[in-house]
Amino acid sequence: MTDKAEGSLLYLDNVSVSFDGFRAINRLSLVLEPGEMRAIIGPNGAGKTTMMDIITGKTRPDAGDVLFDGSVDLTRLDEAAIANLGIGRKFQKPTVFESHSVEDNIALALKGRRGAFAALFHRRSAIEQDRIDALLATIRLSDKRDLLAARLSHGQKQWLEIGMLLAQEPRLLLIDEPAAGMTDAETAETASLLKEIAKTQSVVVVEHDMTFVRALGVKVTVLHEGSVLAEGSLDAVSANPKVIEVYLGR
Amino acid sequence: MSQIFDRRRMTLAAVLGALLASTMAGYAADDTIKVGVLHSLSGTMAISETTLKDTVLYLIDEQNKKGGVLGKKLEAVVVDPASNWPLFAEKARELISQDKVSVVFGCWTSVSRKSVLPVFKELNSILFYPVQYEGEESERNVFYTGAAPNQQAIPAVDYLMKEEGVQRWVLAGTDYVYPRTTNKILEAYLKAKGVSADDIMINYTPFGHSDWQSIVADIKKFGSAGKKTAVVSTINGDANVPFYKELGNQGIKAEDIPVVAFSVGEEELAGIDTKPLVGHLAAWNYFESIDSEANAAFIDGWHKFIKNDKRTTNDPMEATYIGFNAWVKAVEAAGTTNTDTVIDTLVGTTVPNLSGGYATIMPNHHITKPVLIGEIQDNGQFDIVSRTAPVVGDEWSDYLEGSKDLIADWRKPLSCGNFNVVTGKCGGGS
Amino acid sequence: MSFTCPPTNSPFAASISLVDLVWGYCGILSLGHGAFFALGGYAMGMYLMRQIGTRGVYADPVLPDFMVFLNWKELPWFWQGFDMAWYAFLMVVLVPGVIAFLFGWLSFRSRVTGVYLSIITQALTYALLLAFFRNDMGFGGNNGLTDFKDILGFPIQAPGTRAVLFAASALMLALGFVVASAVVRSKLGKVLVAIRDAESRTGFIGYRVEHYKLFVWTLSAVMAGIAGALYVPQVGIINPSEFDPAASIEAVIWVAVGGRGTLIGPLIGAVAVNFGKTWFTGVLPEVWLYALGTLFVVVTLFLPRGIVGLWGRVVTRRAAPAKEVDGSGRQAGEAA
Amino acid sequence: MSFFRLFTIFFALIAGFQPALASRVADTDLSSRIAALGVGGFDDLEKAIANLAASGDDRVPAILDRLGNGELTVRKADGLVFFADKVGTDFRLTDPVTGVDAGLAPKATVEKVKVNNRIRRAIASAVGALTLMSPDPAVRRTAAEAVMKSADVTALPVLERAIAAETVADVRAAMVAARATALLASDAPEADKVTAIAAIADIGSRDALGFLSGYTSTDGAVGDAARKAVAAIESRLMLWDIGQNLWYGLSLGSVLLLAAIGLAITFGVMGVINMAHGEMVMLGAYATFTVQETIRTSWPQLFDYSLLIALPVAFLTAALAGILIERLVIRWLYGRPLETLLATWGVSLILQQAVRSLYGANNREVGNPSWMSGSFALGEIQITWTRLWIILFALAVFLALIALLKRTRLGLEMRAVTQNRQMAAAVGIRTPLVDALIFGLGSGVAGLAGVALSQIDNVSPNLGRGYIIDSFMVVVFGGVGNLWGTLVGALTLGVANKMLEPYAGAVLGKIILLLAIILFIQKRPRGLFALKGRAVEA
Repeated sequence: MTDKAEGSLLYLDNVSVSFDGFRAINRLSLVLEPGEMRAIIGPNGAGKTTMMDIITGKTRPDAGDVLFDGSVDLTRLDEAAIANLGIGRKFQKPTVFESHSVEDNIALALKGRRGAFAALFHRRSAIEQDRIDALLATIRLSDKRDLLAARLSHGQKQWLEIGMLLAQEPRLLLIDEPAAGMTDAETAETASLLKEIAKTQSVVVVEHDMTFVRALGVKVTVLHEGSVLAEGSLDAVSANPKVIEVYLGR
Repeated sequence: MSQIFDRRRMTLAAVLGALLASTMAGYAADDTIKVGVLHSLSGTMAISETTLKDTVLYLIDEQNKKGGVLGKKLEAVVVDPASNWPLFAEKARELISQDKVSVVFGCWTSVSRKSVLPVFKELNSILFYPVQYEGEESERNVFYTGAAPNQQAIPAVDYLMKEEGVQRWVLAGTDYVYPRTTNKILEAYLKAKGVSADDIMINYTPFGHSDWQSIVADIKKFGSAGKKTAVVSTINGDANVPFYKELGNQGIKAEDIPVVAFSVGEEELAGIDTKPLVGHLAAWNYFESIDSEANAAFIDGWHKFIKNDKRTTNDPMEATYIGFNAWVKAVEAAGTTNTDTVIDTLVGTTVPNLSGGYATIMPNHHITKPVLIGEIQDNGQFDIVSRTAPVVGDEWSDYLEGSKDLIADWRKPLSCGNFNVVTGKCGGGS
Repeated sequence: MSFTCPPTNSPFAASISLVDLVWGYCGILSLGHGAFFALGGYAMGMYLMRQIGTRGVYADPVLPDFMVFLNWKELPWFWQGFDMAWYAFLMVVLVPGVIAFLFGWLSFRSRVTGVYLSIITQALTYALLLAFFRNDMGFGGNNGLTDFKDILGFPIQAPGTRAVLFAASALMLALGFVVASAVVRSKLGKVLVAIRDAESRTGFIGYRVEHYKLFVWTLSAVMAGIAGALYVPQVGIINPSEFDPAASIEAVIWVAVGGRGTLIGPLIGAVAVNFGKTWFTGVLPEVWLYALGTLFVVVTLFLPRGIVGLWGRVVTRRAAPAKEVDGSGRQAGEAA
Repeated sequence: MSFFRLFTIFFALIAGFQPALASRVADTDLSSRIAALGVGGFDDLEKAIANLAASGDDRVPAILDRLGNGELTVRKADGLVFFADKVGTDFRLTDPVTGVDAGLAPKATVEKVKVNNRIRRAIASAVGALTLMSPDPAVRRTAAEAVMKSADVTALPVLERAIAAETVADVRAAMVAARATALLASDAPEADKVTAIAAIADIGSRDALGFLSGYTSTDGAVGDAARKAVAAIESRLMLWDIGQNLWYGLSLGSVLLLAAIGLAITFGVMGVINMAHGEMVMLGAYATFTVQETIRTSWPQLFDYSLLIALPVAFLTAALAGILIERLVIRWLYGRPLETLLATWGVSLILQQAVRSLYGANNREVGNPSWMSGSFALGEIQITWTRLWIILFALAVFLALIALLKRTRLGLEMRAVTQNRQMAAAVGIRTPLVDALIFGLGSGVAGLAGVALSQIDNVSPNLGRGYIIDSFMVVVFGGVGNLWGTLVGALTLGVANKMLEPYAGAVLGKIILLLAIILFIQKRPRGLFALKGRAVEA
């Protein structure tokens, strides 16, 4: 099994999981190369979020292999361990720490030791402060750094969450519908931000919004009923009759 | 009553500092003698203790009608320790050092008494404790007017042996100190009477135990060994109702396996349909059904005071009555409320009880009491079937290994609550 | 004194601020913190019992009185060593700590959260209540441990000793406050709030949520134990009623009344509620439960941030987003 | 019951058989024997009863019966014994022999002839011997059982005659058994006694065991036979004991099920932590009390139906209280379970105190209707009617709930709302109404539990407190959101508790079980029958 996984960043093979008899993921296989950005599309209930859950350790698959970096078995690790391997995740609904300031949100996500005692005696260093400042600039929230995250707008929260992901310095980012609820302008900006990120990190984007996916201009995987229906460029999969049938109904 | 409330408010105000204090000055009138009442008015024990608080108020009321004590009116100071044991100690301290009461009537559970003991010793005051308890204690500052185990348990067992010919015994109790001690004493007593260990079954259940099926069945099984069997119950409080219901339903009649209880009185029976229970027994030093003039007058006055003809009377009320009257008599005799003088005068004081006899305070600070055995009637009252001569409360049981050599005598020169007759030394303590 | 809170309840109040540490800051609502308080108290009580020595009523040099009259022949193994102060004080910390650690380790690892955790903490303290009631356990049954004579050689009832103990409690309260505020201000405190607000997000950025919870849980249990140990010599008794789940729940309302998620809130709440209790039970005992019950309802419905929050709103006039506090509930609600 | 049965005897005797049984002694003889009842202590009274019974007069059972009920008094003035009926505070005295009215007597002038258990046994035995020839087979049977219990040697001749005349098989068997016990107690030859032991051993019941155990230490053939018979009965009873424990477990389980099932709805289905759930049970119990009290004072003849009448009352009372709580408190706290927990705890305090103010802090008496009193034996398993009815009732409530949720429109809407609130609202379901109804239903079911619990537990303001932790344990153990899980959980915990109890004792058994559940929840945080998947985790 490791042969095929060799050289890949993320490797899913024959993964299945079911809830109370319902197969949410059905023999799903997916390979992501290092540095690659991938868009995943699919109708509701196609298993996109469950796939994310499996990769990040929230859900254990019933069968199949999930390997990171060609060798690390993700199914044996919990969320925190997987996060510390360098996999970051952004939720569909923006999830930030609402009682903390914008700056603290970033500071908490900053790569570093995660132990309880380390946290107890932690003092923020100048390097860390620089990094926080830089990240705040990247996500364009420098002027709102002291504001409670709860008071940000929806779009700003999305950005903050992306900023937090970046602060983790992950090797792989999983991003769930980043454009949901955004204005057109924000959507465009988000797309360019993601492209920026993809230069240094691998990214998996789950998205409904076809204009957004088109703006990303990357390889697309179409999920349907828990398995891969088609893979290729957006134009190629758009022309795929099976995909058309799934999207337009039968 | 409202007078008491006002007082409470004032104490509060005093602590608060300034707000009300100036407007309500001069409450500590010198022409009264203050009597502390330390019974829980809220929390789990309120159900039992509130009655005793009212009893003390009733007795004070009666006494004041007769002109008070030493020419002064009695004034009740009521506090609420709220069924919280540490709070008992705090409230006791408050009564003695702040309100300067001359005597305190209070406590129900042994824990609360244990909790206030150090305070009474330290501040040298008097506590009258009116509830049956496990014994194993005699303190200079406390007078125990409830029954010690030998004033309930042993006569009850004697009755069953003689009248019912019981040879096999189930000792069933709630798992706390009173039943444990009582059962230890009974076990030793029964063995001394030649009952073999096989013929004694001991069972403990938690507080508020409600599923008695297995235990009642076990009792039934234990009872079918060809020997007359009886249950000695030290089951406490609420657990009694489901226990008796289960007995009734499983058809255990008093004629087959009688149950004699030490903690079931008129108030507990009020919650049960007693028809299936007729003939089961209780041992107390007082029953409401006692046919005596003193009792009739007491009940009558009580109903008038509490303005409710339905209120029952019970054993701890009689114990409060005895304690209160003994204190009044001792204060009158001593001519002072000085603690040391009253403590010395109290020993030997004799006052009438409610069953037509007399109670004397003994040198061990326990009192003499007749032991009455009552059978449950279908109207929730007890029919007295046996009555002993007055028995002296035995604080250190002769049937317990650790205490059989101990005696208490607070008269000079011994003045000791735990004198060891073998070593000739006054045990621990100061 | 009519106002009964300060002398006896200050250690309790201190431990209450620790309840807030786990609830207000971490979103774990413990309905059984009284158990750790009581365990610490029992450890101290056992030491004080052993100090009585031959001054017990039966003058037995080793066995406490309640063992003598129940015919115990020798000291049970778990009573060994409690005659030494250092050992007893170690146990004050270790017993609640270890039990909390084991319980927390199991629970947090298996992601038992929110109301489930609240319910099983209640079950835990209930089980302990039943266990300590049993006379066979060797902790004095429902009477508990009492009749203490002296502590570290000083007579326990002497005014001097009482003053020192009182000072120690005040110190403990202050220390607890300092520790708690240090914890809250540290990055760890921020992670705790993060866990309360968005537990899964905290996990996905690499914090091992269960370790953090376990840390603060155990810390609060240990401090509750110390508080219990200070409480016992002052009130002179420890018995199983301290394990009563109702007592733990009542303590939680102190936190809610004062304002959770703040450190001063629980203290204010403890003082306010106890003051109300003293007043009501003195004036109209039967009204007290109505008042307490109404307090629970009113505070949860209308004062989600307690007195402190109300004060804050009045003073700053800033429209504080009430949602922040809701976060804890909603987060924990994930489990239901 | 015995009172009732004796009454039947009494009437049967007076109404049917007076002429047929012409065994009478002179009135003066009878009067003097009766007068002896009023003299001396219990020992004397016992002798006087034997003497009275020895007269063989057919009026004796009725007199003894009244003696047993404490209705005989001595007039202090002349020491004569009369029947006494209470009229106000006075007593109407009637001559027991002639039935002549002896006028009203104030309480102070008469003294009740006191009886205790020993005297009651003597009465039962005497009446038994006298009624062995009664025309009513039920009376004869009771008589035979009474004689068996007392092992009265003097009854042997009567027994012989009765057995000879007996035609009903099982009454005859009871008489044979009675004869056997009397024979054993007599100085009959050893061979007869061994036969008697065999006869008793054939009965094989616990009573038989009890009787035979008394002879195991005898020497010779009788002792051998008794020992053998006892061993045989004991081994037989052992198996029955397991069955008995199982029954107790089921019965406890059914109580847990009743207490928990309302919670399974409010907590399991709605996700609302209702700490006042126990108080809903308590309200149901107090509703039962109120209904019974009303019936007792106004329509005593309906007493046997009081529980049936109480069912809807209790359900509605608790349901209304539940709906009120939901509307006033809980609905503001949806999605904030910890706050709900605290607020409902407050509600529980208020409800407890309210009941305490209204009904007083003491326990209230709720009687068992006759069809729920007593017990019957299934083999050697004693089954009390109360427990049997409670088990049936619990199952009926459970099945009705399942049917309601699965089969009715309301159930459908409830499931819709709990699964997807927005969607349900979108398709036109009035979700606030449904919330209130679900909560009302859960509370109402708790009220029904209160009716059942009033039969076996205290009706006091604390009634609910005792069940709240257990109920939560059942629901969490069984699996939240799954009614079948609650059923299995309740019965499992009930049986486990009762199986542990004989070994660990009641206290330790309960502690072990609590700890086991705590550990179990660590292993399976969502209980036995957990719903899995995104829906519950989201």
